[in-house]
Amino acid sequence: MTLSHVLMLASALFCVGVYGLLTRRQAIAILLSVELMANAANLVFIAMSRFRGGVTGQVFALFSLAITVAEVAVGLALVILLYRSHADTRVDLASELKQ
Amino acid sequence: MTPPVLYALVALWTPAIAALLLAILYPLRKKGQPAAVVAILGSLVSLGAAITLFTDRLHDDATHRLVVPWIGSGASTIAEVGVHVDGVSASMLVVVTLVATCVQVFSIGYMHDEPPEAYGRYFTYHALFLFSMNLLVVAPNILQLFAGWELVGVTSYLLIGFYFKKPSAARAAVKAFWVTKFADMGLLFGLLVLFAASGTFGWEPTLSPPVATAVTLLFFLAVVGKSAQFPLHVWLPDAMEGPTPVSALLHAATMVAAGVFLVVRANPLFEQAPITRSIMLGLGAATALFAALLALVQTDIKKTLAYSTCSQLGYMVAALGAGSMLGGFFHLTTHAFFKALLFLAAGSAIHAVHSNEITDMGGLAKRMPLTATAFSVGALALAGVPGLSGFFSKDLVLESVEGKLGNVPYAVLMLTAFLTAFYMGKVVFVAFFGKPSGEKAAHAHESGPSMSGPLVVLMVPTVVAGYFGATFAKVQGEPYHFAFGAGPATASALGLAGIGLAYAVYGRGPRAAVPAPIAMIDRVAKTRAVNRVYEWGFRNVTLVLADGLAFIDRYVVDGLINLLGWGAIEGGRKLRPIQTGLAPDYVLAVVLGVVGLAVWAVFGSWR
Amino acid sequence: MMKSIAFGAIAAVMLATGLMVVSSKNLVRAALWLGAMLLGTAVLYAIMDASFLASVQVLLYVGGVITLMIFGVMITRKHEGLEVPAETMRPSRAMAVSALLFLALAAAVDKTEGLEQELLPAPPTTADLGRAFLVEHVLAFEVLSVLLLGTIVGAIVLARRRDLGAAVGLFPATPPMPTGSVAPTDEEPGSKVAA
Amino acid sequence: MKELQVLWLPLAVVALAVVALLVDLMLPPPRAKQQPAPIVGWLVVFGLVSLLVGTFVYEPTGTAMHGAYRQSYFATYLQRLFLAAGLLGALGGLDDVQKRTPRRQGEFWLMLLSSLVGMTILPGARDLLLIIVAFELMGIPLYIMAAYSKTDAQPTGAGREPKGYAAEAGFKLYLVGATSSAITLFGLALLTGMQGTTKLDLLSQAPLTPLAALGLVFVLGGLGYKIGMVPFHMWVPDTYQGASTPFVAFLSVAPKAAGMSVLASIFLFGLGAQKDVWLPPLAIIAFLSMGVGNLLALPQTDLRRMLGYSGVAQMGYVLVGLAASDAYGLGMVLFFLTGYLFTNLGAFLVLHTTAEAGGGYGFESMSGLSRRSPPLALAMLMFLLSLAGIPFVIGFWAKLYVFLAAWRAGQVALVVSGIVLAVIGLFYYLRILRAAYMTDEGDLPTPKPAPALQLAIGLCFLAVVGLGLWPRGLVEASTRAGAELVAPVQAGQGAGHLTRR
Amino acid sequence: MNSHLLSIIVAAPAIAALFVMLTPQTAKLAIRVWSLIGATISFAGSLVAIRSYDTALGGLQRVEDYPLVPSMGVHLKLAVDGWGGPLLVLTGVILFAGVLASWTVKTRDREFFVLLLVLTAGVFGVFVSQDLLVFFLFYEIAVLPMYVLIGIWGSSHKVPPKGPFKFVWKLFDIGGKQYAAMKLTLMLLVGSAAIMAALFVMYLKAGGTTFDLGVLGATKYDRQTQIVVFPLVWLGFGTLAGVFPFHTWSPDGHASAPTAVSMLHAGVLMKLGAFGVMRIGMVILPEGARFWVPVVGAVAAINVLYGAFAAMSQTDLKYIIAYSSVSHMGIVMLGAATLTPAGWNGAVFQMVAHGIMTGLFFALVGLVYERAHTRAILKMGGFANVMPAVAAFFTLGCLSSLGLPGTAGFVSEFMVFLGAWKSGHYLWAIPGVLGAFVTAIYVLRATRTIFWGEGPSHDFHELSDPKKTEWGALVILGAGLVILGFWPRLILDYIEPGSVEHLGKVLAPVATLARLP
Repeated sequence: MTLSHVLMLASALFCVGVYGLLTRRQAIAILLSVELMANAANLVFIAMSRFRGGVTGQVFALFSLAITVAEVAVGLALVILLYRSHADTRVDLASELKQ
Repeated sequence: MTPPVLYALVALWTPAIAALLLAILYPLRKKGQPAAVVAILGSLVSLGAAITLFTDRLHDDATHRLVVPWIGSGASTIAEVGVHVDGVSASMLVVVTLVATCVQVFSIGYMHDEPPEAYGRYFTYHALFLFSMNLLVVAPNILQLFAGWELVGVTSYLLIGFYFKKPSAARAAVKAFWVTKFADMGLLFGLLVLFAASGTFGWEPTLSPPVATAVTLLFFLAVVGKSAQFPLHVWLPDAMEGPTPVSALLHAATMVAAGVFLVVRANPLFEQAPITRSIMLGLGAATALFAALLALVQTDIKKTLAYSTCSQLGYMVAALGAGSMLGGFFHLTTHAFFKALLFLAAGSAIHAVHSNEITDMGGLAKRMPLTATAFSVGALALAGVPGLSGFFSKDLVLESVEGKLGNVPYAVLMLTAFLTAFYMGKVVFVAFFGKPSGEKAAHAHESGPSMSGPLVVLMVPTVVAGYFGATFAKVQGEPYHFAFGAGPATASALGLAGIGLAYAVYGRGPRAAVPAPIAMIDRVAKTRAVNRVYEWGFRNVTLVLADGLAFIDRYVVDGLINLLGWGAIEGGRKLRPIQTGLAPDYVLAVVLGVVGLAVWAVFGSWR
Repeated sequence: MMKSIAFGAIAAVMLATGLMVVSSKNLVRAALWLGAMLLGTAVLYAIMDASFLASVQVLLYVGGVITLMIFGVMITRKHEGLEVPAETMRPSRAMAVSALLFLALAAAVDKTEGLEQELLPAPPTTADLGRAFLVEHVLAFEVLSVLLLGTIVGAIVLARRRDLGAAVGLFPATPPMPTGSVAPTDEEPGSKVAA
Repeated sequence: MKELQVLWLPLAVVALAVVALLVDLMLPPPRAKQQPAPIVGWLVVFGLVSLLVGTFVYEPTGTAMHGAYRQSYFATYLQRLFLAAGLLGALGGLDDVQKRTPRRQGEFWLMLLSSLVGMTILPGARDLLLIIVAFELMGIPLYIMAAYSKTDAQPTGAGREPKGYAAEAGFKLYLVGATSSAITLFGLALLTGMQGTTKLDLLSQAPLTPLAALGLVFVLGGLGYKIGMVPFHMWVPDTYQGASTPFVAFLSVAPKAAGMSVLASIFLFGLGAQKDVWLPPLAIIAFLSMGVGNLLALPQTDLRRMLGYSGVAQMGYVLVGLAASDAYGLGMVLFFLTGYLFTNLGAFLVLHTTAEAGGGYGFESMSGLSRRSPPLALAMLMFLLSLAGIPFVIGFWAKLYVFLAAWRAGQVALVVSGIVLAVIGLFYYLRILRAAYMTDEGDLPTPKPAPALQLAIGLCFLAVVGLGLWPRGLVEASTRAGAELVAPVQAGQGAGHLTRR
Repeated sequence: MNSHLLSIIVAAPAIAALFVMLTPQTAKLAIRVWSLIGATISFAGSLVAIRSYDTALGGLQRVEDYPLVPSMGVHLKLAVDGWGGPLLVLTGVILFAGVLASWTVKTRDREFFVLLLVLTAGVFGVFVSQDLLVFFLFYEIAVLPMYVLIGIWGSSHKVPPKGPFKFVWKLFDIGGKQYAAMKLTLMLLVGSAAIMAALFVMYLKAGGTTFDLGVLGATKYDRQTQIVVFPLVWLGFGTLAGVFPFHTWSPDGHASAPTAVSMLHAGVLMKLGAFGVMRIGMVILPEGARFWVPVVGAVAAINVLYGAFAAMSQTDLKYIIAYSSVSHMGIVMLGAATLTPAGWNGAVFQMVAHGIMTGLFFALVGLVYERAHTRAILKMGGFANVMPAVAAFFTLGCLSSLGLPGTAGFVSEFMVFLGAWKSGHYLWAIPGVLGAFVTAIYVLRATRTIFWGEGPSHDFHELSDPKKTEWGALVILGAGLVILGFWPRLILDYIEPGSVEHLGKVLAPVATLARLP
């Protein structure tokens, strides 16, 4: 269990999140993927703090947790708004504004 | 500021002031008659000054010169303007002012049925012309001469185009200007070469042979244009569209002679270029013959006189080409007088008969005795009948040409003398003797005093000028003696023979059958070959080139610029669809950006 | 040694659940898979002796976020039940991009030296964490509070219906909007949004 | 106590926000009929004015919170900028918010002010944690304000029930924002982890490992979306078209300035030594921004989208200035941002006025403006000149100085391409001008902006023209501010040689 | 020691514009009077400036220096030198004549005069500013009013789609006034973009401390930079001076512009470009100039002939004069390219002469267009019978443009050809002289088609000679042409020291100026 392993894991999770982000059609599924990516970031924070010392990593993790939660809250509010105006939370429906 | 310089300045500036007054004071010009008075006053004063200047020259042969820097000042003066008084300019000044005054007086009568504004405009142009000619004559260097040269060209354009309502007059005016302007390019280039080689525009410097030849050849190109020598003579016959006094003044006596004057003035340069001189000799002789042949077949009295001027100018150029400055210049002077006389006489005849065609005239001698005698005296002088001025000056020319270039020019000029006498005889007999051919000719009557006065005045020098050869030569400072040797004898014999033949052919009224050789020449002349060459050149080369370049500019060069604009907008339009409006695509863009950055950070060149 | 085996297991679990989150057909099930993955992360934190973080993770993420997500799914469905189609778009392109990203990350990891050392002896305790929170990063802490306040108020503003206040009796209801007509505060009546 | 003095401005803004919220709650609910006066709005405006005056009166300097925050002239300069933007945005939006939600406005002002709090902290922040939190504090309220005009529907064709574009605009902004914040967090994790510290001034001690470089680059990418750098700019046109225009006026100006200040503090101040890692990508991004921004603005027919793309292009010029990466360059970037602030804000507010007069957001809304209301047309003329960089308005000096600074620092190729691409920009600025001055088809009514809006446009106009005529004061202020953040390079040495540094 | 004359000259039009802006739209006469006052003050000021310029002393006189942005070394430094005087007077004359000629503007005349005055303030500023950035600033001011002036008060002209780029017609309505305005502005701004780049290099390579032209002129830039930067300056300013490939804006621009605007633009603004090339390009980058001069000369020679031939095949009166401006500007650039005192004096003199000439031409065209409502010369004919004064002045203008001695046109052309010949570039003088001849052809051809021939055809019924205010412009400009033609030293004495001083810098290392030419 070395730092490089954890980093590899975190990177993998991050890329899975990115994949999810690009393919999911449902707005909420996208939020999930973003959640996944943020979680990978937290993992790196903790790993760095644990393997390279210093408490700032964990502090950063907590803060990042808080920020991501706030984002999700706003995200859900927007999804509800989207639903209310487009009758469905499918992302590709909302594309009047273009070109 | 010696007195001669003062006289020269007066001679130069009085017509200028007259022209300026007439140009600015529109009410003065509008009323007509007062404008004529102002103009004539100007030329009279200038004539007086010229005469005093000439008489003063008789006993003082120092050159007087007043020069003021025109471009640049002090050490860095490039060009100067001013006045240069010496034998050549003094005598030319007299000739010009005298003929100009006579013509202007003659015009009072000739133009009196023009509307007042046109009448005023006519005399303004005349005053302007006299100023420009004087500017040319008293020029201290060739640059001012060039200035006068071009101004004279413009006044000729304005005067030829006086009847601008007539499309033919308009075309003739423009044609005259274009041909002379084309030729003037030679003078401009010559000036540039002269200045580059010698640093001044004067005619004194000695140049290396090749440069001298170049300068003189370029000057000669301008002379060919202005004095209507062979290739560029096409504009002179058309210039007859202008009023006859104009033809008399400009296209007979003074303006066309400017070319000859240039050669005389710049004689020191021409002396350094023998090659140019031989070319002049050849071309002068050729033009003389060619013009004389064409004059034979003309039925319009002014066209005949125009071609005869062309031919006489050929004589002068030949004389200068043969190296005798005096010959050319003396012939120029006498020619100015009798050709002006001929034109004015023709003018009064036309005025009476209202037509230029000699066939419409006939038998005018009885009704217009003074005009007839004036015309006859002029014709005899032109033909070189001994005793009149023509004889002496033409003889001088023949004498100088004798023995040069294997005597070919000499023979040609002899033949031309014969032809000249013949066609002048034809005109005299057809127009003034025999029966009046139309009712207008029948009751033509002598023109008023304002028109016959100048005729008399001009008759005097036509007859007398010959004898003043010696004084004329002394003013020039050249040796001159007259011997009635073999040359002059044959020339006058040929002259008389010409007149006799003319009497034989046309003596009793216009003969139906035109002699074979003249008919053949007539057919050749009708083809207007030379004119057609120029017209073809203009239409097919210049206009086609112009349209081509205009097309290129509007559709190719401009097109390229528009293409840039079009390209930018098209680029924008092509890029537009990538903004699909789908949120995932935006996120994809973000991710791609990040991936790009990541690849750069890991594998980038910074490591 | 024990920890590496545990780490291996947990890593496998997390990766599997992560992939399931991303590819499961049903939205609710995807949310639940995310919950499982977050639990796995919590365990990993515990392994790495970040006990406070593990508990917060469980409490906040699994408890709060996942429930919030499911609420979201429920609200934005027309009550067809739990079956929620969640197809995927253009998987191949996304696959390539994320693979490339992972490649870059992996290359960076193995290129950097100094990552092999073992666990440090003295992991930071929660007390250190607390002290860092309120000493070093106290300003960030305060700013975070403002952020959360803003988020709460903002989320409510966006999500509430106009007459929520009336329903709760806070203020009298505004007259109902005539159906089909444009909303009362009509800013851009004439504006046609050109494509 | 000393520390709180240094942080007086953010605290004051928070106080103002809370007061606004409370006052809004305390207000008696207005009778249904008459239009309630925007008391809260005016309160916020006067609050901001007093704070702006306060920054000029009271200029504390020093570090606080264990070096996490450093109040210097650089921070004060930018704080004044944000307050001005907030003030003008508030003035512009006052009437619009009033119309949109007559009874409950407190929330909007809270959002605006909380975003302002984030902005005021950013320039002084010297700790990466504080930076990311403040950045998010600035970002999240913007998502909400973007979607704020959710109720007004644009008629989108027959039959379909009115659809709020704001929702779509807000969501797109949110999505890109959320992804970027996740990326930034991941980047920060790697960066702080490998460098071992979150303090900016200590950041560049440890040599840069590939992983840290990756982290650094992720941070650059993550922060980029706020400025509208090219690969991250896709949300800009749609959000500018969907959200309510007064807010867009604020959105197009203040967050960009804040984003630039973050980039400056992280990359110029923090990682100045590691220039050859982040400078090439920054240069490429700058070039792309100018290119795509100008090219895509050409075919636009909706002026909001066009000004959006023009904003992307303008930020390209700023990035060129940033690429100069020296005190002089940063000074000129600040100068440009100030000029850009007043210009773009004013332009959007004029756009809002003409749209409110019923002309929509296309070129028709502008047609014959010079006849309908000459002062408005004159203001728009000045804003467009400033964007196009034509003399005697601040935009001319701004673009010139930024390019000059970049050229002085050796970025010759970038500047040349910038100049060429800027010329394309002239085309669409002049096209708007042509619509305003030359064409006059429609018989649109004369636009009558509300007093607050008129005041805002007037202030922007005065700033753009005033600073254009007498740029001296602003140039000196911005160079001083720039020098404070980045150690000033000796003038001679910097400009003397043109070798690449 | 700041004498405020120059700032008065520059500020007068701007302040007048301000007053015009304040007068109500209805007070038509007040608007015109204010503009006239502005024009007179600056015109009188320029006369005082040139009269009081002490040619013996030479160099910069009446220096005024106000710090604009001292930290960057930008000073609003105004001073008049040998060249500045005559060009100021030219601008004053053309502005004065322009205001008179646009007395009859009907629509939105307040904005028209405001823009006209702002445009001229910019031009005045350029001729006297001694600071590179301020020079560039004033240069750019002149660009925008042009756009609006042509866009609003211009006139459109149909151009049939032909040629290889036919598809472009779908996007732009080529020949329309807004197209012409847009093209003109964009091309000039592209030019100024090039100048901006050059400005940076000049500023930075001179130590990055000051924009003062004197200091920049004195610094020895290395040869390589000069060779790279000079074409930027040449093509940048050259676009405005109508240098060959980038001249295509001028025919459309001038043809579409209203009278006063095309008078000002062709008369003065194109000189700005040439002035810029000489004052900034050649003086500050002498080695670059010497390196590029053959190309500049060759292109100028092309300009002369190309413009003349293109003018010959135009059927629209304004296009003829626009192309003739391109041709005459070629002569200016030819003179500049010779790097000889004669050439430079000729170039600057030609600026003034051509300025007056084009001013006169466009004023006349304005009169003809106002009365005949058409510019197609083929429809016209016999106008001289009805408008003798216009015919007279038009002929005077034509004679000056073909270089008749006695008019200003000859002096400048002659000196330029002399300079070309002296500087060893014989090949340039030949197209120059040929160009003058071709000019004679198309100019007189136009006169003949328009003015000569039978009475005007029946569909022109309101043709008449100029009325009271219109005389002013014609008389001033016509007299100017003749006076300068007869006595060129009137302004040559001022241009001369200017050229010698500037040329000294350019040729310093190569040849000492023993004797002037």
